[in-house]
Amino acid sequence: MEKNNEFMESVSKAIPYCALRQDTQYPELIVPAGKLHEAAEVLKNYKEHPFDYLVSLTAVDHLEKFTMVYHLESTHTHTMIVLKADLEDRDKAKIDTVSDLWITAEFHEREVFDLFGIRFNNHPDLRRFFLEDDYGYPLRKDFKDEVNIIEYPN
Amino acid sequence: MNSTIKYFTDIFKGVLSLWAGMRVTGKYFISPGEIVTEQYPENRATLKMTGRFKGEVIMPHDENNQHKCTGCGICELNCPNGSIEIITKKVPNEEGKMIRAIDKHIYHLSMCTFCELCIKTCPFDAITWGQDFEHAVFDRAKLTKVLNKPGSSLKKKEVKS
Amino acid sequence: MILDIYSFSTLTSSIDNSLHNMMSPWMATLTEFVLVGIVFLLFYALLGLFLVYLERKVCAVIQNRIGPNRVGRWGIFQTFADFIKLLMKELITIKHADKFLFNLAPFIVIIASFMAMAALPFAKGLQAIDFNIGIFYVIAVSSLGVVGILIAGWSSNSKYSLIGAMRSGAQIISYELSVGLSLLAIVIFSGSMQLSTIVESQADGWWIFKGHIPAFIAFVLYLITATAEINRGPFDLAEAESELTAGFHTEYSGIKFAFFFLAEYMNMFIVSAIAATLFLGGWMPFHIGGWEGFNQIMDYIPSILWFFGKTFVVIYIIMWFKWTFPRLRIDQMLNLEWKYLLPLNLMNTVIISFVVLMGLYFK
Amino acid sequence: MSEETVEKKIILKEEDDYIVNMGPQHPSTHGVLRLEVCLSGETVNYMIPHIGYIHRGIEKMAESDTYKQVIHLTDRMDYLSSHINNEAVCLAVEEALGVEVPERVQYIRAILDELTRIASHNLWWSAFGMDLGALTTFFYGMRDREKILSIFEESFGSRLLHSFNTPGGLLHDVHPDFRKHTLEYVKYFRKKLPDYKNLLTDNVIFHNRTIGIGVMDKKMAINYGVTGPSGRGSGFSCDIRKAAPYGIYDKVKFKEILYHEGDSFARYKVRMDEMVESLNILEQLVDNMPEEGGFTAKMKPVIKLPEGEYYQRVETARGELGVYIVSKGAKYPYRIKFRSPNFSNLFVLNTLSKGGIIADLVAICGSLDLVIPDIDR
Repeated sequence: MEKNNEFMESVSKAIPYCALRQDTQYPELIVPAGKLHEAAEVLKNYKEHPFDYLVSLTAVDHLEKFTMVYHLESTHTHTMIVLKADLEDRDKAKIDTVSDLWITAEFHEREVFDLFGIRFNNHPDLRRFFLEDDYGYPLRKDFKDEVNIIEYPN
Repeated sequence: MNSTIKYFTDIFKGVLSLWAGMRVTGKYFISPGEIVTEQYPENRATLKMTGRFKGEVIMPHDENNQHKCTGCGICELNCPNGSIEIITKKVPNEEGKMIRAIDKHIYHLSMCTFCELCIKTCPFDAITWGQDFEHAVFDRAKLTKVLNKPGSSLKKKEVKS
Repeated sequence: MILDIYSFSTLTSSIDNSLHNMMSPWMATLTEFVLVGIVFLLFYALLGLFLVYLERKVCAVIQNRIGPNRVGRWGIFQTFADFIKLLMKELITIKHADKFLFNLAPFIVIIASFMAMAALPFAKGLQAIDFNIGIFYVIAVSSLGVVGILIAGWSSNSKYSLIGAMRSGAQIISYELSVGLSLLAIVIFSGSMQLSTIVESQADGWWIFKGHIPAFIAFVLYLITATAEINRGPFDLAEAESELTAGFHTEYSGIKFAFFFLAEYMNMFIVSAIAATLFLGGWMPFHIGGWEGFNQIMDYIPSILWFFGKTFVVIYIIMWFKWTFPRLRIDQMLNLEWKYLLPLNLMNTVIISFVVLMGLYFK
Repeated sequence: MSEETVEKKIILKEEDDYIVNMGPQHPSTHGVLRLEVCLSGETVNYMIPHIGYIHRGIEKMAESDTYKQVIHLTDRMDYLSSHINNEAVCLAVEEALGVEVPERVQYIRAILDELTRIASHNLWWSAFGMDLGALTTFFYGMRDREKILSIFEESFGSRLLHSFNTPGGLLHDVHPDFRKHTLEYVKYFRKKLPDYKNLLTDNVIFHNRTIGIGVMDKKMAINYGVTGPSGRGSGFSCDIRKAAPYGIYDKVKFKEILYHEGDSFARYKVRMDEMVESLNILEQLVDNMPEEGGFTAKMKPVIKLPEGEYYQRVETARGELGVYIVSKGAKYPYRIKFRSPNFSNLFVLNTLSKGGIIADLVAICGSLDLVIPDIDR
């Protein structure tokens, strides 16, 4: 754990604009949305153990903001870290894509776009996956399905 | 020359591997061993489900047409799909007080996912799994079942002595 | 000596004589045509249904199942029920399909297999036409079926069908060569292309025994190529249900589909019958030179039973292939033909010619 | 970057492309997956997967379910490894609450995991053989899988979707005959393995169909996030049981199967070897399974996770399943995300099948072992 802490300190030094949290399950790096791609690139090519495997990419709707959550793993040491970025503007939420770093992100981002409505700059193929173009974004907390609502009689 | 030898050894090895596969199927052709086909409608009489089989939710009644359900509604709360509905009524007990009792325990088999949460959480062990698995009906309404039998009543708790 | 009690020639010649006595010669010939046609049609339909049933039972036993067992005892009427179902099914017409060719294709396929049956010697004296170029005729006629398959794939205006038909075309045209060459082995051995002569030449031993190693190789090669020729077993690329759903007959329904289905099984019967006739002695009983008593006992088994017994052994082997092996890819299949089967066949033909010239086979 | 450039429609189709739609109902896509395949002749130019035909919105549904109720939804993602999916959620909740589950539960869970893995690989073996046209493999594989399902049925009452795990332990104790039947199965299945070998593994046609087909190198596997046996066939050491052991797995001796060829045959071999390895694990676990210890830890009737974020990774039969739970202290998860292995595994298909022919596409699709409900969730 000690070594890990040191390692995380050095990682956070390489990304000077990040906030590091160590008290969570996996160490978290919180970066501003505009710098996400930059930070991801640093992590991807990090000298000691590059975080070359994007485990999971998702978003969380915190009502006042979106949080993009990237779980990264280094395949050499199996170290996991979490990269986070907050998107304040809910209506025009936008963030840089990381699909040029990890190809798998392309499809995870499409899914996030489909379900949250977060747009990804420079994404090669940003279309909706499951739903029609004029459908809402169902995983947003304020989403209301007016057509297909089923309420059980209580 | 080497390639010629390889050509013929390839043929030979290929034929051998094919023959190995044919031996397996040939073996089963000559002695099929156990036949796995279930002759379903014919073996109804002998077909026995394991005791824990999740067929459908039932409410056991004893010989006096009594069950254990008090109508507390915990199963309804725990069901993730809303497949249980409890309708209660007020009935007078011995002292003449009106207390809550179950009127209908409605179970929508069509919505059930057999997750066992209702049975697991029932504090009175009033419901359990039935072993019947032939649920196909021609009318969807038949899948909505009333678990307590008409005229049934709550079983008295045995007084601990 | 083969017993004459099982010979059909007395029966057939008596029918021929009585017909000639009753009516003018050309009327008699016409009546014979019709009679033979009716007999073949009945035989064709019944045998096709039986083969479908047999296939289902064989694969069921191989796969630890029971197979059809509901309609009739052991499910023997299952295929009849299926056939009636197919007859009553709606014939779906495809939009933008070439109607004429679409309807024509099943008939071409079925006629091709029907014609090939004419030359088969079923038993002693039971053969519709005894050509002196019997083998040549059979090879020529049976390869007509591919025209029907190509037409079916093209006319049904479906992408899956087209790919399946094209595969089938490439496959059958290349495998024709090997089929011909492996049958040539027996032509060289027996010195005749007439099927009845070939059968007679095996009275004292079948060619697969008399011709020892080269004949056996030719037999194995024939089995492989014949399986490919009839779009079955590991070579069923034309239908390849995991790739092309059903290949060239994807769009067919009802009786038209039944025609394709029946033709496939009858083709299997025909190639097996040819294998039985050429390599396994046709209707000739199993004889071992010098064992007079044994040979006589064998003679008491009717020749038609010998023929069908041998044919069904070969049919079983072809079914065994199908239910064991994975399917080949189209390029691998053409590789197999052009790089392996054809050179081996050519080599084998040369060896056989040498063997026959030197008289190295059992006489 | 302007709005328009982001939202522009990408035109993937040319006018004269020969497009064949494989699916949504097609025998070799194993479910309602639609592959839009562009062909020239039989060669695949490109292939676009279309998913979402059975998207049920499990993540949205789970937001209004308690943690115990979420379990039965996870069954329906990767229905072939439903027990392992259950376990992922249970482990996440247990870790969040700091609950120590009894050792016996951990043993039983691991045994059931391995049985599930064998059953799943068995079904894959059958279906893969059928994809390649060897129809008999389907029945042999199913025959052996039924035996496992009977063990499941005896203990859980259901054969496919068990919902047997619950946060804190198991719903019931296992059946008294569980240990005996498991050992019987191990013995039975070891006897059947030579059949598998002769029928498919050693077959020359099968070799031709799979060796060198759909080659995926290690870098590509990592980049695409291809995990599970498919990733390990490319030498990507991604077995969560080794990398981040959960449950009892750090006390079990087993090998992580790695092949470096990266073709369909390597993926096949990984799964075949994993079945043997699972049998070894089963033998270790069943013999040492404690008889005492109960089947569940003490849990409150209403589970409320402390506020925070929890991520749990488990190794399902198809790869890494991640469960990401965001809790705000309520009895419902605020957000739950399933990182399903098949979702990542699917999208490598386009790259792998490019330049091959239709038959190769089927072989590659089969060797990736996709389960469509897991992709759609």
